[in-house]
Amino acid sequence: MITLYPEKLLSIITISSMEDRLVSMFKKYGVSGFTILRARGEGSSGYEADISGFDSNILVKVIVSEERMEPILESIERKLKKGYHLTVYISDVQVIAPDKFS
Amino acid sequence: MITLYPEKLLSIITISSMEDRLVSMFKKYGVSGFTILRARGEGSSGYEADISGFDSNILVKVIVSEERMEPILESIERKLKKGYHLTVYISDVQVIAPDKFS
Amino acid sequence: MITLYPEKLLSIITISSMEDRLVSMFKKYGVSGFTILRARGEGSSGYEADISGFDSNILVKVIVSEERMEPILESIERKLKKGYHLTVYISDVQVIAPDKFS
Amino acid sequence: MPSLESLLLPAVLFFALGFIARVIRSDLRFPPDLAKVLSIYLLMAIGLHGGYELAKSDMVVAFHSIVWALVLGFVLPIIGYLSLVATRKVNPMDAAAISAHYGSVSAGTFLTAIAYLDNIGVTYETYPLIMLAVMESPAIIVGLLLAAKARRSQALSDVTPSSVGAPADSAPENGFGSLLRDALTNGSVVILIGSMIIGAISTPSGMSKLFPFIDDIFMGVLCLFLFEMGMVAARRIGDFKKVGLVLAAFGIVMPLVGGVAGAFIGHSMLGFSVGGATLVAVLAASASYIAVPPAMRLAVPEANPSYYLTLSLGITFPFNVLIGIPLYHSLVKMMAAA
Amino acid sequence: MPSLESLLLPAVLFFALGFIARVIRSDLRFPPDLAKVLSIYLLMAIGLHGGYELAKSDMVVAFHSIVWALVLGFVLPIIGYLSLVATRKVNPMDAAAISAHYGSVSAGTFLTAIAYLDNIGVTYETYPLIMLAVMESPAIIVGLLLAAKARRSQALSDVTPSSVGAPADSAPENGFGSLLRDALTNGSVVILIGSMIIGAISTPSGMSKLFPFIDDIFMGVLCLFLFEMGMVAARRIGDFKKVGLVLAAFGIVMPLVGGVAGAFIGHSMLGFSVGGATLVAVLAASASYIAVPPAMRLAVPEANPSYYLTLSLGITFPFNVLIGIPLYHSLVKMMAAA
Amino acid sequence: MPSLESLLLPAVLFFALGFIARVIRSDLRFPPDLAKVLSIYLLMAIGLHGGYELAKSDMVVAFHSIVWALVLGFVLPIIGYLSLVATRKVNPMDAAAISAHYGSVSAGTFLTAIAYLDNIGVTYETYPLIMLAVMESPAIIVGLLLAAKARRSQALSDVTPSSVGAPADSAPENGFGSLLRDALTNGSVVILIGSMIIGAISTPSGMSKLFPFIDDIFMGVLCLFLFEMGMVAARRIGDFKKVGLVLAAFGIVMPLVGGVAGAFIGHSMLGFSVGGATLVAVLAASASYIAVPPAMRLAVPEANPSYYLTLSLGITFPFNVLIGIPLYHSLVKMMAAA
Ligand SMILES: Nc1ncnc2c1ncn2[C@@H]1O[C@H](COP(=O)(O)O)[C@@H](O)[C@H]1O
Ligand SMILES: Nc1ncnc2c1ncn2[C@@H]1O[C@H](COP(=O)(O)O)[C@@H](O)[C@H]1O
Ligand SMILES: Nc1ncnc2c1ncn2[C@@H]1O[C@H](COP(=O)(O)O)[C@@H](O)[C@H]1O
Ligand code: NA
Ligand code: NA
Ligand code: NA
Repeated sequence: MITLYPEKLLSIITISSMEDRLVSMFKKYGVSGFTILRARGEGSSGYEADISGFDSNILVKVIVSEERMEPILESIERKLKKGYHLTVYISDVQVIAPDKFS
Repeated sequence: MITLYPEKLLSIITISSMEDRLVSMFKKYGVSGFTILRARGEGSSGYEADISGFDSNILVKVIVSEERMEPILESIERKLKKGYHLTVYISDVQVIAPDKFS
Repeated sequence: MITLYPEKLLSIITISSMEDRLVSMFKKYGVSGFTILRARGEGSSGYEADISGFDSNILVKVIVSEERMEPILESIERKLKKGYHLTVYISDVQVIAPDKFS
Repeated sequence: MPSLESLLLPAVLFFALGFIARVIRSDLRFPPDLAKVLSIYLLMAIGLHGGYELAKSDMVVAFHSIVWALVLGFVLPIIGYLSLVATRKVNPMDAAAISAHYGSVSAGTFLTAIAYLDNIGVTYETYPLIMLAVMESPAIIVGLLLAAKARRSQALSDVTPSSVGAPADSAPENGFGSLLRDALTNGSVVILIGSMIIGAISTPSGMSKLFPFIDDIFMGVLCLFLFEMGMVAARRIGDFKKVGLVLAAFGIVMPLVGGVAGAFIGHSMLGFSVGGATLVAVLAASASYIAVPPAMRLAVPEANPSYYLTLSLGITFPFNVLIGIPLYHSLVKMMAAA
Repeated sequence: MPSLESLLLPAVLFFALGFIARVIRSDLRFPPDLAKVLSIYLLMAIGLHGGYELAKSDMVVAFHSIVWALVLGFVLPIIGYLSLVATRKVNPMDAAAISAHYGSVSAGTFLTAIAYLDNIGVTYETYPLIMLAVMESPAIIVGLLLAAKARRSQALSDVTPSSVGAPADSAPENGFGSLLRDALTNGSVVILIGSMIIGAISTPSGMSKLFPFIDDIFMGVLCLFLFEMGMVAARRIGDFKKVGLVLAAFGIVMPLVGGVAGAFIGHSMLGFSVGGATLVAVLAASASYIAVPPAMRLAVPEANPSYYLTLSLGITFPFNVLIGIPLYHSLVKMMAAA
Repeated sequence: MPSLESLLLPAVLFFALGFIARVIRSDLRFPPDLAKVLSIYLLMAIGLHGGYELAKSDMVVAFHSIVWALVLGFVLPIIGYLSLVATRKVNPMDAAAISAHYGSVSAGTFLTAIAYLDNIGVTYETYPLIMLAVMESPAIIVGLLLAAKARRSQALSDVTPSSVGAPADSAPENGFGSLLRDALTNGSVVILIGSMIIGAISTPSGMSKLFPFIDDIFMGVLCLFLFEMGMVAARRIGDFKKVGLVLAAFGIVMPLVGGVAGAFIGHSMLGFSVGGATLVAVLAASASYIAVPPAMRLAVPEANPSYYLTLSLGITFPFNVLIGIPLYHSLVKMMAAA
């Protein structure tokens, strides 16, 4: 049987212009990789992103070990305090190759 | 340490023409927001959506508190009974800002 | 109250040219369906896929019962051994219509 | 022989190329949005052109064209529905959804017919263009009504203890009114009718700046569009087996029925030239694949999309492009000679 | 009357069609990337054209145009900010973000004005094109400075025990320098200025091969772009209520102020022809919706995007396209006659 | 001097603009699908054009061109592989994957060369176009064979207790046959050869309707394509350090080797004019970045994509566009003068 190892999956929904900042932040805290999907949506700021193509949301996914998560979340919280709109959630996942994400 | 709060993440995969109906349903049941991604796929109805650009799937994600989930699921079940194709799954997530989703 | 049933959600991130192979593999192991999203990202192989449109990542999602998961994971592990780049994670989800996925 | 000439049209050859690309399992794939952009362009271009010409033409004939377009749009799906139910191969819901496609029209087929006529130097009236716009929606409405009827009779025969839902509860979400509105405001109709009006009321100097865009590159865009459609058709025809022989035959017989009806109306009722009547025949023979499928998904969710998509994209569209157009043209020529 | 003529321009009619499509709740939707591709094309085409013409023109006048463009770009947002703060309907952060949009420009409005002038046969200088390029960025910088000032005064009045964060900590991420660089290297500016340089230095034989692409299909692409913009505007105007009457009025008064200022500068300061001065008025009157919104999202995250997007896309853009352009043209004609 | 003239070609200037946009870290980004759509258009346009011309030309010369194209496609990757292995800087898998790119061709480079020749008024034969189509695939096959060989020898030297997998098990998924089919049916080849056939067999009246599409807007589309390629190249060249100096040098020396070989074959073996022989040199010198990378990903997953993408897109493509094309042209002129 294939052994599975627990990791955390961090998901962030925000506007696409935040991408460069998130990526530098990830690199600073040494994540092993990230994946970005285009999205659109509606939220507390009441506007509907995307559709017109001028500005769209992105959904960023990062698999990261629990230890490395903390500084990333702190950095996210600092951004939230400054007024940036980031919808963030974390889920438990299991992976095959744990060394890939550390 | 950053405190995390449990929420539910509802994911729905369906054809893009269902979007308007889902969005009105969400608004009726008072969700705080939603995110939509374009997708394609294959399922029980055997056809492969998208690719031609004429009709594609969407993946809708809604973070919602457990209390608000029930009426949404009931509405989804009613739609399923009427023959609409909706692939639905729910997962547990943890969020930083729980008031955002209630 | 709506009854929910546990299933597994398998997510695979890889380059789009792997799509045909993954789909045949899924069909071989009898999954009931799958969903594909376009993505881009950065990982261990250090390159940034997509953006230029020549080659992009995909995120493949398959809801599958725990029993059927094992042979799929083994097939994935064989692919990893051959050098293919697949970022794989599994999460627990709950579904309304369990017979849909078996 | 016209058929061969039709096959050597670049647009038709690109359709074949797309088809072959899938058959040899090439990895060629167009970006998902390209087909949509090409459709928008094509509808806009023919709308503008048609509106510009129509503004100069006879309103009585235009009115007659609209009436006959409505007749075709309402009658063809009923013929289709009755035939399909008679075959007993599909349930009434599927029959309603499928026949709605055949009462509506395919702009791609229409444009291929125009390219065909242009190529062999046959002229045509612009009235069929209004008919194209008019015929998009009525069949959707007929489809909804047929499905509602089928749903009611099904609900009556379904009164088993376990089915708690009242008939009303099993109807699709929004009422008939909202679905009707959807039919009349669907994107293709808006672009086509909107562009026709713009073409009709714009100042000539304004229009003259648009002609290079809507004329010069038109044929190239049509080729690209048919290239993609060839790939779509080849993918869809793979579901042929699921559809079954009887249904597949319907995908060829129904356009023939429509083609004959359209040729008759175009030639005898509307008194069009050979070119114009051929276009009416093509409209009646063609099956929708842009406007109707999503409408049926929402309004008749019980129907199986594989059926109508395979028939319309995998069988009827290729049949019309490769065989139907020259056939209807010959038919009208025979009528005109008689 | 010029206004009616303006309304019968295909480009303007397509804007109206897009607007109506949303109002009747059509399911018509353009692929998300199409608007971006159309923008890229339009900026490239006017850049190339303008650069080609500018290479032949007077460098002294060009320099004066740049100076006046900078003046407009720096002064207009300050006027906007002070007026908005005076209304007391928005907080200073929102005021800073909104007024940055009005100091910058909208290429779509500018191109509609060109189509309008071409259609009625009015000629114009090419200098306003440099002004278009120059005016994209300065207002972003002014917006940043105003927001920084507002943030500082807010931080001072916020010194409650619970607010641990020092003022510096509450500033947006990267420093002013990096945001300044963002303003000067934003995509629209790069395409526009880059294409102007290419148009100016390319060999004439190289350019001649490009003209069909940048000239012939230009009007059609502009129509498609305004079609989409009509849909965007209709969606945005729905947020009208959230914005409130006073803010909405700002979306009409501010372009009038800009239009008068621009007309004066174009006519009296730069001595342009009626056509050229009209274009300067349009530049000053228009509000950005491509370059500035993402810049404000990053630099002034505290501001509410609903406000500036609704004003710029939902109110000012339609106002300028439908009413403003002929109005500014009449104004300049009156000035010229005086 | 030809080199400067080449640099003032709009297409080349747009390449530079894209490159600069990334260097100054502009937020300019093209929608991901645009490059794909532009490629489809470019391949279709040159295919149609070439096919139309080829139908009128000498089949013996065409046959010779094909033979020499095959020779280049098979021999160049072997030269590349041996040189790379000799440097001892990459493992054999990487060497196989990289050299496959150099045996194949880049349509973008070819089209830039055509724009260059057109601009300076040099004529050329259409045979190089068939060579472009023919040369897409053979190098992929050679790459597969070299990788299979490398894999075998690696498996033999890997016989440690822990490696349970038999050699067969460590081969990429599908067999050689399926990969061969992939090579021959890849999208670029299908569009190019398909369009050539369509251009050759279409009726002249059908083709005449297509010319505005494939001719008039061609140069503009090429500019847009090179604009995007400039951005891609700038992003890729950032990985220069990972690649190392020796590999980077290979990205310049290998096209020079190919260019000389191609110039010789075009001029001396095939007897083409200066223009035609320059095009053959460009084909031999160019490295694929569309067809080969995904093929190598699937067939040689052990190879590092950073290497071949950086070399082909970040080094060889810019080198050829900016320096190589005028260089090969001068070389052929010298050969012709000799
Ligand atoms: N409850 C939610 N569930 C899913 N996505 C959300 C939710 N709330 C916000 N979002 C996403 O986050 C984006 C920004 O939301 P907000 O920060 O609330 O303005 C929206 O455009 C949505 O895409
Ligand atoms: N087991 C599954 N895993 C992931 N996605 C699925 C699955 N089954 C269905 N889907 C998605 O749901 C869509 C509709 O499926 P269905 O309702 O089975 O026709 C498909 O096109 C897929 O995108
Ligand atoms: N830690 C991670 N979190 C999220 N996505 C990842 C991660 N690592 C890799 N990926 C994705 O998987 C792709 C291939 O990564 P790799 O296999 O590491 O080359 C990348 O382009 C990313 O899209
Ligand atoms: Na029909
Ligand atoms: Na302005
Ligand atoms: Na080569």
